[in-house]
Amino acid sequence: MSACTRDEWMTVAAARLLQNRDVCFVGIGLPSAACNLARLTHAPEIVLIYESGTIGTRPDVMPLSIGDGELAQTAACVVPLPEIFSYYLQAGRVDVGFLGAAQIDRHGNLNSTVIGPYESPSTRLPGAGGAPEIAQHAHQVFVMLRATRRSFVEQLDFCSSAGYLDGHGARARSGATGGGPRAVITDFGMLAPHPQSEELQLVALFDGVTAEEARNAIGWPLQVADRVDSIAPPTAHELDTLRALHARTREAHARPVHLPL
Amino acid sequence: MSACTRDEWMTVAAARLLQNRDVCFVGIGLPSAACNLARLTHAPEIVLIYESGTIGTRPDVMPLSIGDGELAQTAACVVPLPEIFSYYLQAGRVDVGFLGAAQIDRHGNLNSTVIGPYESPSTRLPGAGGAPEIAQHAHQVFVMLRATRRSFVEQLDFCSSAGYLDGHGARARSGATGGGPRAVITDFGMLAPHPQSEELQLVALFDGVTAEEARNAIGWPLQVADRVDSIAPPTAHELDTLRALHARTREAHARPVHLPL
Amino acid sequence: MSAAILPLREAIDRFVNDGASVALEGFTHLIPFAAGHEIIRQRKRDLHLIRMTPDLIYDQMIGMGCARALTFSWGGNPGVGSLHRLRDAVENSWPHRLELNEHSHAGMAAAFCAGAARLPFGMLKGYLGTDLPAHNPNIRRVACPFTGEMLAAVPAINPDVTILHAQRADRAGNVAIDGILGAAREAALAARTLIVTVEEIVDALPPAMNGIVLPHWVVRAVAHCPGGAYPSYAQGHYARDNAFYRKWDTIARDRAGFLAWMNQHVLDTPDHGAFLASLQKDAA
Amino acid sequence: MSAAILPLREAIDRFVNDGASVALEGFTHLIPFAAGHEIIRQRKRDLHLIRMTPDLIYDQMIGMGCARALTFSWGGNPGVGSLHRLRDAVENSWPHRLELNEHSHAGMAAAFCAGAARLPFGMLKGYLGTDLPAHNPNIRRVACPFTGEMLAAVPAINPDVTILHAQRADRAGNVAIDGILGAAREAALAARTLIVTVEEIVDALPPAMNGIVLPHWVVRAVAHCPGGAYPSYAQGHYARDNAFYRKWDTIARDRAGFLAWMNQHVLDTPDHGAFLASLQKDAA
Repeated sequence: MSACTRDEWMTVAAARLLQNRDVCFVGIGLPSAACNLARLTHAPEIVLIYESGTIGTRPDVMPLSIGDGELAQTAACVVPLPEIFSYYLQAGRVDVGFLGAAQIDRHGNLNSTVIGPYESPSTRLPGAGGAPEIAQHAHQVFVMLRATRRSFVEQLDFCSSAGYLDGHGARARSGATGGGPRAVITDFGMLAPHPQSEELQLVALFDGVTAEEARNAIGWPLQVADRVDSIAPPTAHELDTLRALHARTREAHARPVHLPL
Repeated sequence: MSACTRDEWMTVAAARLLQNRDVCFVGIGLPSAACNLARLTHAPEIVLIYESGTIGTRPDVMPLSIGDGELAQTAACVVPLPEIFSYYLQAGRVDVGFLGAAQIDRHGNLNSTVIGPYESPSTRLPGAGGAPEIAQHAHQVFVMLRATRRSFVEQLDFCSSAGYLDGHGARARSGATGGGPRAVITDFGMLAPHPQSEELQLVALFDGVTAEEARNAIGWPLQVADRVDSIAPPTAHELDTLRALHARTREAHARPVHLPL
Repeated sequence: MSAAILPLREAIDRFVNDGASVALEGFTHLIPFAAGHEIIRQRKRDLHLIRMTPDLIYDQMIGMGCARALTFSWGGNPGVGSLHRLRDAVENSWPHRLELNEHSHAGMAAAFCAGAARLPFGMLKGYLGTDLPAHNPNIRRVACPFTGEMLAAVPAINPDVTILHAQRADRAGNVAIDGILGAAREAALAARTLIVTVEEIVDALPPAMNGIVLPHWVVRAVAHCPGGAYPSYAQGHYARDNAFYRKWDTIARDRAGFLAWMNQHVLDTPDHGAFLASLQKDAA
Repeated sequence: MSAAILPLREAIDRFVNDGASVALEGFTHLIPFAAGHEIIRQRKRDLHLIRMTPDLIYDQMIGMGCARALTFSWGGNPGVGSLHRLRDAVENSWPHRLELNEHSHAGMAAAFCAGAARLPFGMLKGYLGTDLPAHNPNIRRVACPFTGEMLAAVPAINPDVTILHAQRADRAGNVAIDGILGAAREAALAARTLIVTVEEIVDALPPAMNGIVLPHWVVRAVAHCPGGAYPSYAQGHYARDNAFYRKWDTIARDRAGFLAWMNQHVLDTPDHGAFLASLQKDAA
């Protein structure tokens, strides 16, 4: 296997978590790459839903936005966005929701809204978008986020979407129907909630990465699971497929648009 | 003008109430005939909506049901029924709603549910269908109903849809957004609500019909407006158009359906 | 979970249990007659039938003793008059008592939408000034938390089984519907189990970017059933048999005539193809 | 009331008043850029801007001082990063203070649906465990009158003016839309006044029995505006200019560069045709 980037490894690790019969609510960026990689490798029947209203889409190149024309053209159907959120997501029809964020805490709660106080933020982030309800309803949530002490924090500046709240069953007691963040895929490996405390702990490392590196990247004292798996490097097939997808995507996004005059 | 039936005269009288720019929520039977007659004569731009979800339909023959294929084929668009009721009717986008009933009272309240007590009716009628909300939201309601003392009654057995409730502004106080029954077209002429009491009073008679005949057909002491108009008989053009529509409709509804075997 | 393509008999046998709540939806268009007849043939009992417009199919199922309760909003023979079997059940408890849960169309549409969205209730501006709420404890009121305005509320409808008829499905079980929908899509998405009968099973659905498609993974079973909506219709395949709807008024008017017709055409035919053939023989 | 076919300049001048609430909808697809630019050219002020995803067009309108408030649910440059002008307004009140009314997508969709249905509020299972309700008094709770379950409630959104871009209209003003819709239809039907810019005005719309059509009598004005969604896109006409979306990140990063670009391409061009020509000249 040729050397791969950590982003590629994250993408491959996330893709491997997906199963052929999953219905996935896909976000832009790494999640979109992971879902489409899964579809192009071991999960050809996976159903991808983008919040723009495209159901069962099979894009040849990745969208830059959540609603590129490619998604509509290759979809089984395109429905109004309110239906996606009410008749599909809220109705419990989504197996896997992918989320990113600017900050995550030890219970998998996410911030994508502000750094600093809400009323006078030092950094105004894009906001929650579809995340609060994806986090609430998807049967399981996978979070993809590169680890730094600024992103894996003791205390969120703002809770945009709920993970396990304060842990120890708080989420289930809140009435949330979905299962919460079952995996956090990051650039050293993977965290998952402890079955009782629901605190994220180290459960897997990329082959060759140490627990020390992981601990250094996390802003709280990281617990390590009794068993820590090793995540095999991307296979040549995975990497070739992913790189070809990226290459097609770069080429397509650079293609000049004919201005209608 | 050749002799016409009272049903034809009712249909023509109702059609004349419609204007070219009206948006009409159409029912089956006499209302459907009246709306399509208006469209084929003086109101070619009238927008007809059937509750099945067909908007701007221009049927060549009248439907037997509220959702015959003819309505869909000739519609500007076909939308799900929940949208018709929420985004169009409830949203206040319907100018005229047509209703029939088994019973009407002096304030234009209608019964299409039961004769006798609800729990053990002597006659179970089809029920309210779209009527309660048509009655509540349409800017004005036209009722078409042949007059007998069994249909124009002192006391409804059941109120399926509201007219002016107890009158004297009760309807407006109830929060209903639509204007209520502005005209009751029947087989001797027309009733309309008194501006203050909102009791239905005789406002027009078919040419040649007496107020006496009207009073005899009504189950409450019928008040007569200060001015009673005379409704001109159908013109030859109106009658020819209506009869041709009925003839086309009879022919189409008798046409054998090819059973797909 | 992809849809299974099954014979109709097997789909009804496996998924429609005695006592279940069952919605055969389709508003005038695409009424699943074949499925209703199969339910009658299999002598299912104590069903809670749900449909905005019971139409002939529920008149038949009620008259044949399949139903214990009916949730509905308009129970007539469209453009013709009464449903005599429904009336006989309500007025005379024949063949037995029928419990009614009666709404307006708008109320029932709101209830199906809530069901599809897995909300516990739907709301509308409706029922104002009517006697329906006095006779249906499932019509209540809710206050807007911003304006205080009172709205009508109805509980969500989530049928155990919804059955639709559609023009076509592909081999994976994606279902495409064209024409008048009524609340069929909401009834489908509100169901615990969704069965669809179709005119055709095709290799690929026609392109329809914003068309009505039920994706295969919300469909439990698809049954190939040409003519499955007759005497209702399937836009693009065959027209509504309006003459039959008129004729039904006579057939269903008395109990004996009704039972004779049902025996001859439904109970004594093995499937929908034979039902259609028996009607054709009658007509010849 | 049929739709008037008007020049875009006249439609904006007549129907978009200073202080109005205005929703330019279209989710990634069919974003009405031409209409937004015309609002900037006419120096409309104190607008309450409403959009699920503000996108570049609201970044431009906010940066040019048109907005007093923003109702939204995701304010980034999709796949690229920040909207720098939106950030500058929130973080530094440049060019002036911007009031935020912030939702999730699901909440805003529910609010548009309620608006289209003229219900006072929409409801959803949402916002659970988040800090959004603490900062937005327009997120409250309502109890199910049947089960007691608590749901999130949001007030209906009814913009004074909604502006959409669509592929085509006929001469009566019926509008047909193909492809990704977002909440555009609900935003359109929720509006007091609806304006639509279109790629083409045609004699007859293509047949689309269950397609997305806004009937002419819900549309106030139609403006013929080819390329009116660029750099967003119109399915079947032209693709999204993803390269431009990336480039915007640089253009909008600092105030001076932003103003220079807006002056050159928007304020100094008389209309959308000239805007597109000026970009093409730039690229050549």
